[in-house]
Amino acid sequence: MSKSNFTRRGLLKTSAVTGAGLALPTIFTAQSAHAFTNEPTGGTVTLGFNVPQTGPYADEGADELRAYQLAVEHLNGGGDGGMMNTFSSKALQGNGILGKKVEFVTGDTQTKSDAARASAKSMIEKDGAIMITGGSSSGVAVAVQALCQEAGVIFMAGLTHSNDTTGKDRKANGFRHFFNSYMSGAALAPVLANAYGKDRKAYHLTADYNWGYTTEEAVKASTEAMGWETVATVKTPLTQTDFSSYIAPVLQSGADTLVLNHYGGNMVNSLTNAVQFGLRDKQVNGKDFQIIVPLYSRLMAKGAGANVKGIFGSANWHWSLTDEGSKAFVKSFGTKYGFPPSQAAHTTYVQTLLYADACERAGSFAPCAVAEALEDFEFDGLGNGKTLYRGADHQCFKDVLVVKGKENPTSEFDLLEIVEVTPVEQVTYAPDHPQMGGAEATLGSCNNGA
Amino acid sequence: MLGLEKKDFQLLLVVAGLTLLAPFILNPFPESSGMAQFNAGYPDLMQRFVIFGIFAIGFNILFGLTGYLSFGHAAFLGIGSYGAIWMMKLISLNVIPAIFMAIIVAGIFALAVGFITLRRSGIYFSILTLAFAQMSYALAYSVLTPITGGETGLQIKSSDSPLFSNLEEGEIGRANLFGMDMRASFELNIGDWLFTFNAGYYIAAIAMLASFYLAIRIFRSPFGMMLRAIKSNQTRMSYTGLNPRPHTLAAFVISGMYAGLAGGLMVAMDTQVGPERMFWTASGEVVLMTILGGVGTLIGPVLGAGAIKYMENILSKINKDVLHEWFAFLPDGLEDLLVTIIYPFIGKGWHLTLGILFMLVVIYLPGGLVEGGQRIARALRGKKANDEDGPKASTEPAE
Amino acid sequence: MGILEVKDVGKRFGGLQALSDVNLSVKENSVHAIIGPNGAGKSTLLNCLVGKLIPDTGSVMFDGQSVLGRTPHEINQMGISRVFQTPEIFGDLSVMENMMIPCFAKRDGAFSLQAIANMFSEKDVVERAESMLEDMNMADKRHMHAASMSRGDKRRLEIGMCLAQEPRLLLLDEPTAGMARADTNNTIDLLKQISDERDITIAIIEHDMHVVFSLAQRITVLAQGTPLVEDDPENIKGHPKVREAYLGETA
Amino acid sequence: MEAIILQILNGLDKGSAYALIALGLTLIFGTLGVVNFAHGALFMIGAFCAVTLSRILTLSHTIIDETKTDFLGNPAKVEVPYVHDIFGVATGDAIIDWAVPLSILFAVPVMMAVGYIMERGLIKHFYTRPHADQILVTFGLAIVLQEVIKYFYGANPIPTPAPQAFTGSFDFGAALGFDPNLIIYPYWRIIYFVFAAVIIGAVFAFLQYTTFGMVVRAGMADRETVGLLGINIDRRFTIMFGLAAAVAGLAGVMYTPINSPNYHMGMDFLVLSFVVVVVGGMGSLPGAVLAGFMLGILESFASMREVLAILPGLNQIIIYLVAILILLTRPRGLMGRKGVMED
Repeated sequence: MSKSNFTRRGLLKTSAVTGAGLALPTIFTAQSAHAFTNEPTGGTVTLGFNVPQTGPYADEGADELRAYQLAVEHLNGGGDGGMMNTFSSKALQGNGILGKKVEFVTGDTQTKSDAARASAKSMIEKDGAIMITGGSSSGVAVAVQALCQEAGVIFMAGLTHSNDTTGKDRKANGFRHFFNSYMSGAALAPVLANAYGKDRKAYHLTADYNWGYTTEEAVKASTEAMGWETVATVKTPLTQTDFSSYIAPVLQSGADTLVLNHYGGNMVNSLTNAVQFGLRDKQVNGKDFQIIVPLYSRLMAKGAGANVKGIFGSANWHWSLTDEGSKAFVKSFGTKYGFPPSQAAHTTYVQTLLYADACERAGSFAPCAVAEALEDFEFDGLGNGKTLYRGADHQCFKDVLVVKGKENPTSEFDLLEIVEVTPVEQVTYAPDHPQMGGAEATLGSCNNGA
Repeated sequence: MLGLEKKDFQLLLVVAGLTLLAPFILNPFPESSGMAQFNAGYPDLMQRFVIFGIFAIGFNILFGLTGYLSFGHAAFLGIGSYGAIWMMKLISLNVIPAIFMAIIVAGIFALAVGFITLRRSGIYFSILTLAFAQMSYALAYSVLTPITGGETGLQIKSSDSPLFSNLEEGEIGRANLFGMDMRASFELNIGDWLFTFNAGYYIAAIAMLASFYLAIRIFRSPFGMMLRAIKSNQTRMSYTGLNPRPHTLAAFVISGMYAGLAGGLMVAMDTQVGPERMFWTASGEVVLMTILGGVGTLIGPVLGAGAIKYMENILSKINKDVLHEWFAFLPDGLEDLLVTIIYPFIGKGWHLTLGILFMLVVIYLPGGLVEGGQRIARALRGKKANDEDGPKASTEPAE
Repeated sequence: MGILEVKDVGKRFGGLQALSDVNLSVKENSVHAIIGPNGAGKSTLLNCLVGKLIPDTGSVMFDGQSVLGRTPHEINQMGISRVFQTPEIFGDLSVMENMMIPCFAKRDGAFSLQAIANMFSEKDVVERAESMLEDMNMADKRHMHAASMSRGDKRRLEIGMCLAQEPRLLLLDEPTAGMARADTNNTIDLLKQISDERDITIAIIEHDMHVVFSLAQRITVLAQGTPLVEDDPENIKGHPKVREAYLGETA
Repeated sequence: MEAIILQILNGLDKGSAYALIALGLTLIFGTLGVVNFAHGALFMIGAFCAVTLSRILTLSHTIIDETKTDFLGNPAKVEVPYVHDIFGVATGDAIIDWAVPLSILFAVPVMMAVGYIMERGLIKHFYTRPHADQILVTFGLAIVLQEVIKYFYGANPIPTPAPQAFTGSFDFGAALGFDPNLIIYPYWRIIYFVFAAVIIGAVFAFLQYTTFGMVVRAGMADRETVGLLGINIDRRFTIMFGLAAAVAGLAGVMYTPINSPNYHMGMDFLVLSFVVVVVGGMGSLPGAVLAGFMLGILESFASMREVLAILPGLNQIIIYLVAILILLTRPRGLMGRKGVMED
């Protein structure tokens, strides 16, 4: 049997009393040997990658995991270094984090908050993970973020787009690089007004849960500010697979634009159904009927196939970006895996680097020190241009992409094209914005745990 | 002893021993060995073992004794959880009132659902319970968001200040038992082994032992006999002047309260509730646990719950790198081959292993894991199955 | 005035008039047989008495109280026990448990929360069940799995279970159907013994004339859903109407 | 008015999907007495027959196109399907375009084989086992089947469009004299409905008018007696299982253009189709079909925004609510027989 250093306990062993017999029992409390939860004491540090490996988002989870592995490789000095070369902060040396080799454990969130928390807890309790990251839905992100807050570890959110994650459910130990519903609305509205005019009647179909609500609210608010009228908003069950009965009445309502506040399988099916009904060939109020998908992901675009052609939406990042950081990332990811990374991969890669960098700058793994290093940290070179990790709500502020389904894709990965890069100023909001939980939302105080 | 027959008392002792010594039993491998991956003795998983054990024991009181297959039992667990977390948010962070609240809320809901669904039997009953559970799930996920938190569920926040608590401004309340944090742990380091004794686990374990004891009493009591009589022959039951429905309803409510207890404990151990706890797959899971372990047996459901939770939490965490480490001592070609063969069954493929396990157990061990254990024991004793065992096994629930 | 009074009972299934104008009076502590050819409505009548069916017309009074609209277990609690054509016992339970259940039903009633609380005090019930098993000569079989017994033993157990409730009226639906001669005679002896030793009224539906004439003190003949005659056994034997009904059927 | 006509159309369409799956489930339950939780998986495998065929048709070899570059700046590899080489580009594209209808021919033998293997290899041994065992073993099988599909095809939905000729929608409104664009319905969904009606009709006719069907119906009513008549009912039941698998598979093939297939689509349909079967009455074929259409139509009406404005969330629970109401008023569903799966 080969030796494994996978667990914290393995690390503990090195400092444990050697020789036979019963060691003295130790009780871990805040006052005892460890200053914070899972303080690494050996030569390695363990990160916990908690991604969906089963269930409908398994492919997205697999892509996140690829990016994590790449990030770990780069942090440990392997590969071509990727974005470490373009990152504005030069604290990372390629010798792990604070001189400790980076190791990782993986878990399956199943895109269920219970399972995600169980998996995160096992990483914290069993494997001694010092940071948890990943996830592919806001329900999971909020649940795991709350857990990390309680346990006293840092949570670097993966793909989560709901306002709540850094809005009403924000936590001092949690950080989000991904953009959110508000930003999608703010970025999309001007582009839509430009492309389709200011006199449009919109019909919203909204997934009937938190993310759907925040997205509908954001898109509605920003398009109405441009002069659009919202004809109707209809909630659709999460478990719906056939959306025909929601789409068929759209034309009767007199609307000329359909907004699909759906994600994942819901979006693939609703968009496919909408195109099937021939909505896009219709003329209403003398205008061509249009469909909008506020949040795009490449896997969704792949699932919907040719139906996405020409349809506007927003994205956090896309591999066709030409800044140095993005190019470096696409190159090392593409070289290793043979295809370009998705935005989920990008955000998880960046989150890992940002965490490592914050540890280096703080000179400590202590969650509060890391959090302080991340708060109001300004950086560049990780794609999306100049970025701010805002201290007030732990949300990243950066340029947002407005994308469109490509008319003539050259490969199964080349499905979207960037229409506009919306500058960060346009998507910035106040930390106490009503859509973000208002004045009541608070981070609480950071928790070192133990 | 304790009103139990000798055999049952021995069983209770064995279960108590296993439960209390679980931190040792579940951590058999040294920390630095590759096998440490299979250790399950960390607080969260140990808590889940006993909590789902309670859930399955309760389910078995209904299904194992009366034969009524509820396909919506997770709803009671979920509703119990919601009750418990609201109790913690509003009244007290002490787990005792929260757990009681969970049991009461689940009991009331079970009474209402049981009153309606028990008008039908067989698959019609199953579908009715499924319908209630799915409605609870769908509504909790969507229109009841103000009460349930919707998709993101409910957690205790820094803005929550329960009536009986002295939290500082901005402090996030934690579940406790008269001041003892559920997450407090005592760690024992012996050589290369490390054992964790967690306060929350022991509270849950005591709850499970109490539940298990109560289940034995119910199984062996005349009430349990009545329930088995319902399963055996409802016609004779009615023509003996007994009304089957309230008996079944009582079993249904007891079973729902067990689920509520499990839900309350889940919140006590980990202060978070999400609606997918009530989804039909969660209800299906407890059916699978019970059948996998052995329907109508006392210990079976606990074993089944343990087996499924172990796979979900341990198997799913083994990734390709871990496999490569295990087989690193082999020549490269052989190592890769082994990894390629095993990889589809672990990590993201753990569902596949689960499915295969179900099929194997049902095909070869219709009595579940308990039957497997009995066969092994019999083989060890070198005795052949004598005729007496046959009918007896179904007359008296085996241990 | 008998213990069981059936007045003008009629029951229709779709186009079939199963029972019409059935009048029947069963005297207390007697053995009353109801005979008739197949399809005469014997079982329908029985089902109307125990609450399984509700007659369209007429009334069924037991000891001065109407049984109509009551559920089987309520009627049973009034004091009517039923033995089925194929023995209905709790096959998955042991013989002793089978016997304990009616003892519980007798002690605690149809259902009450009190009964669940009482479940911890079962001593008196156990004693009673044991003595019933003694009475039925089944004490040695007490640990047997009920389903594994012979048909005769099942029948005996079922009758014992009914008697354990101390019913005032025992209804038997072809109790010897499908039995070997020896078992039939045993059953006849058992029923004779019961009727002699206990304060009990027995109503029996039977095909087998040997059984009927060995036991019955009064006989009602049913044909095409209507009672033809009600009389003492010796008068029934040669009654022309009865002959006609039976011969008509066999021809 | 237009809204109601439209939702009836939607309901018929949804209902035909439910009815087709429920019909297969009922065939298996009625003939073999087996509760088949793997039936959803058969539907899913059918859909993946279409995916597989379109993958076969688009099997390609790569050529390096020096004029283009890929995302890393290397010369681009262009995939050329073999059918282009064999039939030329135009015919080749037409064949690929027609992959879904062609899959019907492909799916029938595949599904029959899958059904045959399932019945002989597994289900056969469970005829006399309790329903709980049947549910568990078929559920285990369903998990295994869907994980195998996931292993080969991934978790993401795979777009499988209908032929170009069937895209777009038919304007019922204009045909009926309403304003145009008010009642439109996609051609493929109309085809799906007609297809479902034909299949359902064919199954009924087969059972009603062929000797084989009569024996099977007799077997459904009283298996022992038919066995006593010296008829080898087992062999017929195997064929019935294959037939039910084929019905489920065809339903899956035809469904692929409506929703992109994914590995868990079977599970998504499974619970609903069980509700349909039970509401229709266990073991009743007409009941299953009737309940399928009824629930489809009610679900469509519940999704109208006028209805949701009055009863928010009704669309979330409508099917279950109706199921509860029906089962409470009609103990054995719409057309169930007494004593079937009541204990």
